[in-house]
Amino acid sequence: MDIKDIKALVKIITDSDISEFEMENEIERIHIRRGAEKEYVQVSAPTLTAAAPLPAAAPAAAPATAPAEAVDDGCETITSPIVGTFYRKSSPEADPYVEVGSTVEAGQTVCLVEAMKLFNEIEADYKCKIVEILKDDASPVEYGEPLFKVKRL
Amino acid sequence: MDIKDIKALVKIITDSDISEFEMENEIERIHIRRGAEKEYVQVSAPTLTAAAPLPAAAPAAAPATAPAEAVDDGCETITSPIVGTFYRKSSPEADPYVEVGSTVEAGQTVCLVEAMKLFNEIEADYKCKIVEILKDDASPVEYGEPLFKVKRL
Amino acid sequence: MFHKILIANRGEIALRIIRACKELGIRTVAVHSTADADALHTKIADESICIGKAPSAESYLNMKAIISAAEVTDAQAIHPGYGFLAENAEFAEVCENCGLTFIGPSAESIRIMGDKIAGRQSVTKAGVPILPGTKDNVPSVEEAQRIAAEIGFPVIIKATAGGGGKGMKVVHSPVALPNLFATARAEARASFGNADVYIEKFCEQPRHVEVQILGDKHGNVIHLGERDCSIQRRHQKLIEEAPCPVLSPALRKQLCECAVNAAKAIGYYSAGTMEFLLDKNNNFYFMEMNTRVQVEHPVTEMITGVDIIKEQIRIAYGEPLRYQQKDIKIRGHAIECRINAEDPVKFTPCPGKVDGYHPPGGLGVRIDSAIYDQYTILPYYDSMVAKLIVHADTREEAIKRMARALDEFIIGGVKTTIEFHQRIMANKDFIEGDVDTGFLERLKI
Amino acid sequence: MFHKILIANRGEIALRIIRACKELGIRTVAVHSTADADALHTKIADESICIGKAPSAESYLNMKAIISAAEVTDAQAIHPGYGFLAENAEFAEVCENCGLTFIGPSAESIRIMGDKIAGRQSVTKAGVPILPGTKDNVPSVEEAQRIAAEIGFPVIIKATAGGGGKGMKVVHSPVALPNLFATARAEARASFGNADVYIEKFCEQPRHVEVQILGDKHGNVIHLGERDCSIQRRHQKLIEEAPCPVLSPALRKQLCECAVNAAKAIGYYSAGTMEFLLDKNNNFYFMEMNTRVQVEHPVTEMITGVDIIKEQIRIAYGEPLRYQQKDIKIRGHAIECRINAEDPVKFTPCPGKVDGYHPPGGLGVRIDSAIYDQYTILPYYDSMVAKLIVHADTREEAIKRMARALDEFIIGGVKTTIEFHQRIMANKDFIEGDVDTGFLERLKI
Repeated sequence: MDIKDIKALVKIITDSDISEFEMENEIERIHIRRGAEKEYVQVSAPTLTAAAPLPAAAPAAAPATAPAEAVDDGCETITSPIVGTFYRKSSPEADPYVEVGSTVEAGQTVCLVEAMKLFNEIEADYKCKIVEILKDDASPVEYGEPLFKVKRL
Repeated sequence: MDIKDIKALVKIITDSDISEFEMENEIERIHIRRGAEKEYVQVSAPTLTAAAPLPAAAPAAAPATAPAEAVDDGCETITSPIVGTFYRKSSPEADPYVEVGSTVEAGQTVCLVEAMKLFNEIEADYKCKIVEILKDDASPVEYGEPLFKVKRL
Repeated sequence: MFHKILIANRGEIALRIIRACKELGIRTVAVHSTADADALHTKIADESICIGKAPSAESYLNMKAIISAAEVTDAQAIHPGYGFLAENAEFAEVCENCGLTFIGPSAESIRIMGDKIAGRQSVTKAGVPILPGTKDNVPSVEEAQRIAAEIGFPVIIKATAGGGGKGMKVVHSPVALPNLFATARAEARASFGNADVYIEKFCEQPRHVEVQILGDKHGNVIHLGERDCSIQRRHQKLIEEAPCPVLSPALRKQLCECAVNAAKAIGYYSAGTMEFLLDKNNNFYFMEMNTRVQVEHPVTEMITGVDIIKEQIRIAYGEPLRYQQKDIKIRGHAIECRINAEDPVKFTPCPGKVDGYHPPGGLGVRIDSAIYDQYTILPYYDSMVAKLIVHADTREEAIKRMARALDEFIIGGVKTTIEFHQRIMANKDFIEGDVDTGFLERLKI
Repeated sequence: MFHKILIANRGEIALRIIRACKELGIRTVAVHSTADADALHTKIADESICIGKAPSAESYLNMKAIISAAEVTDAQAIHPGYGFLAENAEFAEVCENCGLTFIGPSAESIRIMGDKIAGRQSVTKAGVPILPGTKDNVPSVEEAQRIAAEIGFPVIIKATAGGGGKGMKVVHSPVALPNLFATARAEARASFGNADVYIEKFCEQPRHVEVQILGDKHGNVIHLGERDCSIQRRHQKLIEEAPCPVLSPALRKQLCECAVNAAKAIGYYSAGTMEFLLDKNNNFYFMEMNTRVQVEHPVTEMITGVDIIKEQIRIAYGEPLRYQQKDIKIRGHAIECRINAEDPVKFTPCPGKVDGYHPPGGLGVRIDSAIYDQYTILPYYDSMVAKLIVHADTREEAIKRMARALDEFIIGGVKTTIEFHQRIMANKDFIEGDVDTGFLERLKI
């Protein structure tokens, strides 16, 4: 690899967010590690959590990641489309809409979220099985907050 | 890889944010690592020059690197041990102590630095040849500021 | 006192309100959009709750989500800050209907002052001078010509539902009137869904002078002196100062008393601002009343020592004002520079990631900002990233203090208007206080 | 006015002085050690010059290098800040001999007040109460026993050349005296090269109250009220406030007038501080005078609006005071927390690289600090990295403001005393103002 190639390579790497690069073939071996940039990012990260290690901070961050609904174990989540109070039953006497293990059809109501005295029925977008119920009955939920962990059927 | 390539390579790396570079092939192996100190300076540099792009900032920084007197081209420097005014002659009429090309013995006076009306003779620590005179006659110098570029003999 | 307040805003004003609450021992709830999960107001509040997507309409303007957030967090009151829902009478009403205290004036006051015509009528009754012109909608060009001839050119056409320059047209001659009248109505319809316009005398090279009002729910109203906000670009204030450098004590007294009377006339409570035009001959004319706390409130806080946000909260809780007019003493001079993430010459917004942040410090320097190093300034919201406020014994010293503070201020990674403010602080006319609302246009910056 | 001033100091006070100079339109020269090439004072000054190696003795205490730096940069005056050469009479003399104005009092004033005995004698002449005891060196144990018996135990033995607690011993009984007397003399010799000690009445659980003085070269002297600095650890002040929460107006008047008289008696000019002990029965006793600007001067600036550094410069230039006593009005309450790079419990210094820096902001918050993100706090110098000062209408509000500002303050990468200050702001006795110089020892922190 001549100097021109190296220059090009360095540019490619520094323009990217790559922190380390290694390449080897029968004739040569190259190893590049970056410091500053990476280090700098780390600098700011602690700053913020340091700013306020609030219980709120965690849930607050959730919606940001919510769009990517897929969870590693192949499960997905049903999230709340509004801020409000999560209810598992249509009335105190009624049975819960779903239990862990229930299979629900697309469009079937899985819970209510009450906002300003209005009870909004939350429906499943697709046929799935309820793997986990993530919120307690009658607990507050924020926009985009995961309510159920489900497996698509 | 000849010296020109290496110089170019060094420039490429120092212009980037790369902290470590390694290259190896059947005929040669190159390993470049950049010091934390340097990196730190770079991290802060933008911030600070942004703060005040002072003419002073540059010379001010000099002493920090001065301890490492060796300059890439094999030359060394004679630095000022005190703050004061640099004089090349013992008196306005006299000839300069040294000129470019002069060979000086260890202990020979190469200039004066005046501080509080006292003229301090600055001597060479070793036999050397004056390669370059870095300050004008009667100009102010700060502690550790390079005065002459010399080649050890 | 309230035990918990929800702040229905973001950025520096949300932080400003949270700080006041912390100092009053009141718990705080921040609401935020998905894009603001890392915003400082979200981090610093005792609780924070996500209310919707990045676009304001789906979050900070989403009344239902905000009220619901207040209910699930058990907040007792909502502070709207400025902008967003701050001057929305319906929101104030909804809050009260839901048993939440709206920290601001009554929905009624907001409604009256939100309507230019009703506003002018009410202050006129209180004997406050307004620019000669119609108070009512001008339906036709013929009518417009008649009125213009009567009050004399130049005149200005304004949207009755308007604000912020939209639907405003200056007319210098009868010939130009028909076209501009039509344009104004079109702009008014486009911007406010209401084509109604009115016509008034156009006052040339006026200063923008406004009076800060504080009123409680027991009929007490005082003023905290005036602010001069003549440094504007396209009707957007960029630099504000207090007191106004050209007011005589007599004129100041007259102006401020006018403002207090107008506020009393409509039974106004909470913080509010009466905006006036001051012409070269020291005539002042009422423009409009802002029924909220303003961006530039800090300059008044610096010279009076009154914490306007805390007073808003106490007033909303029903406490009587803690100050009488005689308690208000003006001390020194204060200036505020609004630092925007914009090109310092073209003023085009420049969102992006802050890379290196170091605010100035020392005597008489105040920073109200919600950004931090590595924070990403979002394109969805206002481009103001910091307010730099200085206070000093004299205006001259305040300008020098502002200049040195601007020199120290580092906001890396994005373009900001710091450089613009540095130019103004070095401008001879500004230094001499010889400015008006046309200052920047003439300066060609 | 001076056209150029050299600042013979580093850290936040160098920055403080540079800021004042910039606002006065005076060019600045920063001097720095090789280790401080990246320090903020070096970067922000108009010029900077390296004067020697990292150890203070080779740089910031190197008179020759500093004078020489002033000469090569053509500076007209030198501001020594605090510490280093600030109270070195010889340095003040050398400056004047070299035609450089020393921005501080006369060498003579420094000399008199630098000598405990001469200082006590001079203020006693001015009718200022001092603690009963000797004014002169006590040569023998016998003599010490006689004096102790006469003024009554407990007594305190102090080095005549001393300060900062070194060579100080409290003696509660005749039995303990001989050993402690010997120890005190040994410590005095070790610390100051002078074994002389004197004995005075030991005042139990006193408050540390000090009066800020301003005098000009025309014989005018005024006071800027007092400060309470009772929160100390091993005689090092950690928190200061103004005004003192327990002084009655009458006592305040008496104390401050005493200080003014003492300053007048020695023809004192520039800023200075008279330190007193205030006992439980409201008796006050002169301790010593600091002939320099003090770390805690900002709290006085916040409540009086007087820029003490600018006044020092004007006074040094020969201008008469711009204030008469009647112009000085105390407004609200101010508190300063000294934030040190130390373990918040053990107070062991913790130098290192700052990794993440975000200072608090908003109404009534002032930061004087010379650190920045990624700056390396050096082991060679003082561990104080920031002064956080708040101002509010009342002491109660000021404490709440300080608490919320401390909560916002982020200094990453090193241990700081922020956490310590948070504990104090939440301490019941501190909140009630019930403290004395023994407060921290009793708190076991």
